[in-house]
Amino acid sequence: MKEIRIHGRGGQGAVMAARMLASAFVIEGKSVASFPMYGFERRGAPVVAFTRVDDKPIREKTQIYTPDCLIVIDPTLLTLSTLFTGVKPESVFILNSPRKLTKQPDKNVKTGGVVDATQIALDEIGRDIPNTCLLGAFAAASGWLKLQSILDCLPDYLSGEILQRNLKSAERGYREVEVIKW
Amino acid sequence: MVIKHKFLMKTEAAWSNADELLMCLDTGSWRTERPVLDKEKCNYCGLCALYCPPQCMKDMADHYEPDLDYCKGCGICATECPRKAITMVAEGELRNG
Amino acid sequence: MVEGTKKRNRVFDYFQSEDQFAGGVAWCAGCSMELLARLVPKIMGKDIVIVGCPCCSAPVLFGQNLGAWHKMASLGCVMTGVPSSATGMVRYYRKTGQDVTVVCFTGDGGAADVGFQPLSGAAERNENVIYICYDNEGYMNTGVQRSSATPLGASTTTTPVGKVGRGKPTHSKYMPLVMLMHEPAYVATATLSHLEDLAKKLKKAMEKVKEGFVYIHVFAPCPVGWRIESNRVIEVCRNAVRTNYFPLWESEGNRPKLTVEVASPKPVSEMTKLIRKFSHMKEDELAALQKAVDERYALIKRLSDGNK
Amino acid sequence: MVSAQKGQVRVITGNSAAAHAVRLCRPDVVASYPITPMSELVEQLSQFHADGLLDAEMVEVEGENSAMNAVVGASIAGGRAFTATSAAGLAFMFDAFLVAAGYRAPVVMANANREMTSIFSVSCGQQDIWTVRESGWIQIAVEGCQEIHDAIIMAFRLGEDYDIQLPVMVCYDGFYLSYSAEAVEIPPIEEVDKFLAPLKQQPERPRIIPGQALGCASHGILEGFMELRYKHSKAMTRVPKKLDEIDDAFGKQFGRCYGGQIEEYRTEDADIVLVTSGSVTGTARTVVDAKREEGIKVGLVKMRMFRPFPRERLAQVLKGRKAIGVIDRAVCFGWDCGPMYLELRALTPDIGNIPMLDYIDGLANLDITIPHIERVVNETSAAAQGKPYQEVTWIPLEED
Repeated sequence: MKEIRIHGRGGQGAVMAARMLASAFVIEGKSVASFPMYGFERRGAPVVAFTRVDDKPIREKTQIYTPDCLIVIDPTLLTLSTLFTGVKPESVFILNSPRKLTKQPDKNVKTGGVVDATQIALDEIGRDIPNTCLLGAFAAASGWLKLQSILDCLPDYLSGEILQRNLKSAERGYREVEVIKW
Repeated sequence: MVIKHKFLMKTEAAWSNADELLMCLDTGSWRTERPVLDKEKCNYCGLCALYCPPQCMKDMADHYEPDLDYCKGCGICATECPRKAITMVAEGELRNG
Repeated sequence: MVEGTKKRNRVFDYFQSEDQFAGGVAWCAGCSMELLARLVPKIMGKDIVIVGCPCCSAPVLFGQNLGAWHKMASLGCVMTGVPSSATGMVRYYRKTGQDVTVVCFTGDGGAADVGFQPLSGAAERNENVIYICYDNEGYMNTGVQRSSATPLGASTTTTPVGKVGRGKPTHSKYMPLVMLMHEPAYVATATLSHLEDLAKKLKKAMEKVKEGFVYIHVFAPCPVGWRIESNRVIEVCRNAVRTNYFPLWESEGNRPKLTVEVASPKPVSEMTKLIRKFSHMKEDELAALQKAVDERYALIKRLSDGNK
Repeated sequence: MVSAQKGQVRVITGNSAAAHAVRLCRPDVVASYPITPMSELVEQLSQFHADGLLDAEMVEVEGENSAMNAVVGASIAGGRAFTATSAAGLAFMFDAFLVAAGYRAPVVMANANREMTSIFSVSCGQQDIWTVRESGWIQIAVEGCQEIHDAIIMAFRLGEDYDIQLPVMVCYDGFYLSYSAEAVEIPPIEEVDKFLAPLKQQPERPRIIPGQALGCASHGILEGFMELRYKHSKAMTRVPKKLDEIDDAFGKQFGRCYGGQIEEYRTEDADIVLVTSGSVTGTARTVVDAKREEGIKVGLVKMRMFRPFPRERLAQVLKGRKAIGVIDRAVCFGWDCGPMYLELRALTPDIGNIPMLDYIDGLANLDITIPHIERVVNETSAAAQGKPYQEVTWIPLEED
């Protein structure tokens, strides 16, 4: 089982990203479960969302304490003291940031993927909704999922012009992510 | 042991059914006074019947008479009759007479 | 009696059904609500569905075990449930293509107090429901406690008169105008002295309910709770109109208009003198009530003027 | 994705799974007032309606009390009706909620289980559903999103059954399930029509027909009142078997079964048994598997039906065990324990005086973690070996 923890702020689509990720894995025949930790449902407040994926049915209904992957939608959350709590050895770290990662953020992080998802989202979607771009980056950096599966799941969530823009954003995330191995 | 229950209702829940049982109270016995009509004064306008709360004035084609099975003796018919054709008479007096 | 002068009252022409109630039912002698309850199906027809709740009418509207006191299709609800249950019913009838008139029938407590929220909700949603509130200005069924419809100064068991207490310290919540501002299809006030006015409004309700919510507020004095001689209940209704204590009006499409205009209104004491719940009131207290009555009437008059 | 016979698999939340199930059951009237964590269910149904996918009368009520009254009215008029709520909403509809049961109105209600706001908290807990357990409703608690969906479809078939005629509450843990997204298979509506079709072969239940002298809500007088209570109580006794049958029929048609009243997991040779309900069950399954690896013969019973209480099947599965560990997500004030524990204690004449340990955990969204459940297993296992034990433990308050 792989456990993915997504950190974002209300309004950035963290919860939606966790669900999209689950949908993408379902396309690849996996079992999934995804759920958010809501505080107050307010724009700007920190939000954590979880996605579990496995070949076998998933039964746990707890929060994720020992993630295999962190996805950080908002770079300001890097200051969060608990951000890396529980991350497993060999874990994957996906970060939305305009700046490169100069050092290993945590000793257990072995793969980093950094992409300026906000800029790409602004370019492609016209609004700061970086979640789909980060999913593309996730596919590229983790290698756990095909880009196509992400593209295929998006029509379940979006339609029309917005869908087309998000497809582009996800593709660019996949292509433009800088993958670092430690 | 088999217990047989006697049920009042055929339904599972509390449904009343007027076709099976329309209940009626002997409200005539509540009365202490009874309306008595002076037919001579009555012009069959029907206001007594219209205002009668239990709607128990019987239409006698040219006048109205209270149905004493139900009349509660409120006296509205007597008060509302524009021709003062109805008077309320104590039941005791009637029984004595 | 001379044959030529015999002419039945026109109100009889509005009747379309027989009395749907048993002859003897458990309502007090002289009860104006009993008169209203029996007139409603007579005028609106026996095929209406009646929805009620615990109130003076409940011991008769609700049956006992298998037995019923009337022949109408009916549903009894909790006090908060009348317009909302009626909503569920009419929605189902609408969905299944049945043309059914659902009539809510409650007291002022069910309409103005504990049941106000669902009433307001149903009116705002403009449900195809007729709501008839018989206003006996308090909780008569449970022993004459005050409601929000109890008038200024009235003595009730929860606004008693004592060394300090002088009856209800505030005037009644005026539901007809409250409901008017929900902009329903039809709003009307009525009372049991003006039967043709009442009958017309009930008939109009049957038509207007096809467009949406209908609210009819009927002034219905309680001989027991108000301490009125049982034979003078209709007289109290009449005097309520003639003193402008209870103006008769109706409104379609947000255009209220008086249906009975009183040429020279009498002082409110002409009504209160018949009702012993007001008997403790001194001159200044009656003047305060008179002022409240005058102000309310003035408002209704202003709203009505120009809508004739 | 569509699998040929079965249906569409979509990753959706518990709320959405519930909404899909409601849509498939073709209700006549839906009346519901939004409340966290259930609101998404109402929104989804409204969207289905707006999209022309749900041909129901939608009543946008001004409160839960009206929601319940509206569905009762619709049901008594003869329709199929649905509502949903949670915690404070359930409290606000309480008078009408009782009426639904007493009128034997077979409405279906989804409840997103939430802490009662006797202490302000917008979070998962089961205090709401346990508080109302003497209301005369059928209460079914579920573990996952697919089960929410399936249980709602089964609830209509159960409640509307002529032998039952009772309202059914499908209880799913708020937040944990309401917001959880899982892969849910949504069958074609024709399949659900087929599943519900047996109801059409049954006699019609009484309903209000204009012009007919039938009145719903007659006063129950003396023996008449007792008769109605008796009939209601007896109808409840017919539910367990009926639920098992319906679960079985559902399994045959859709390939998914949930055990009916209770589900047993690895209980065959178990010395100790955990009893859980709702979302924690899944986590507990993983602990059972792990503890089995360690050699502890532990099994699990998932309580699916709170009311009526699945006495016979529980007695069968619990009898002869060496100890029982119960995880409660609510509090029974006055007994100073959890309600599920209290009710299981009432089985003592049937199963003997087996050591029973109650663990209160997971109130107000606190996570019932794997270590917590491991502790339950370890202590219950020790009790089975005759070691002294504490009767009631409030796990999060007793951690190191």
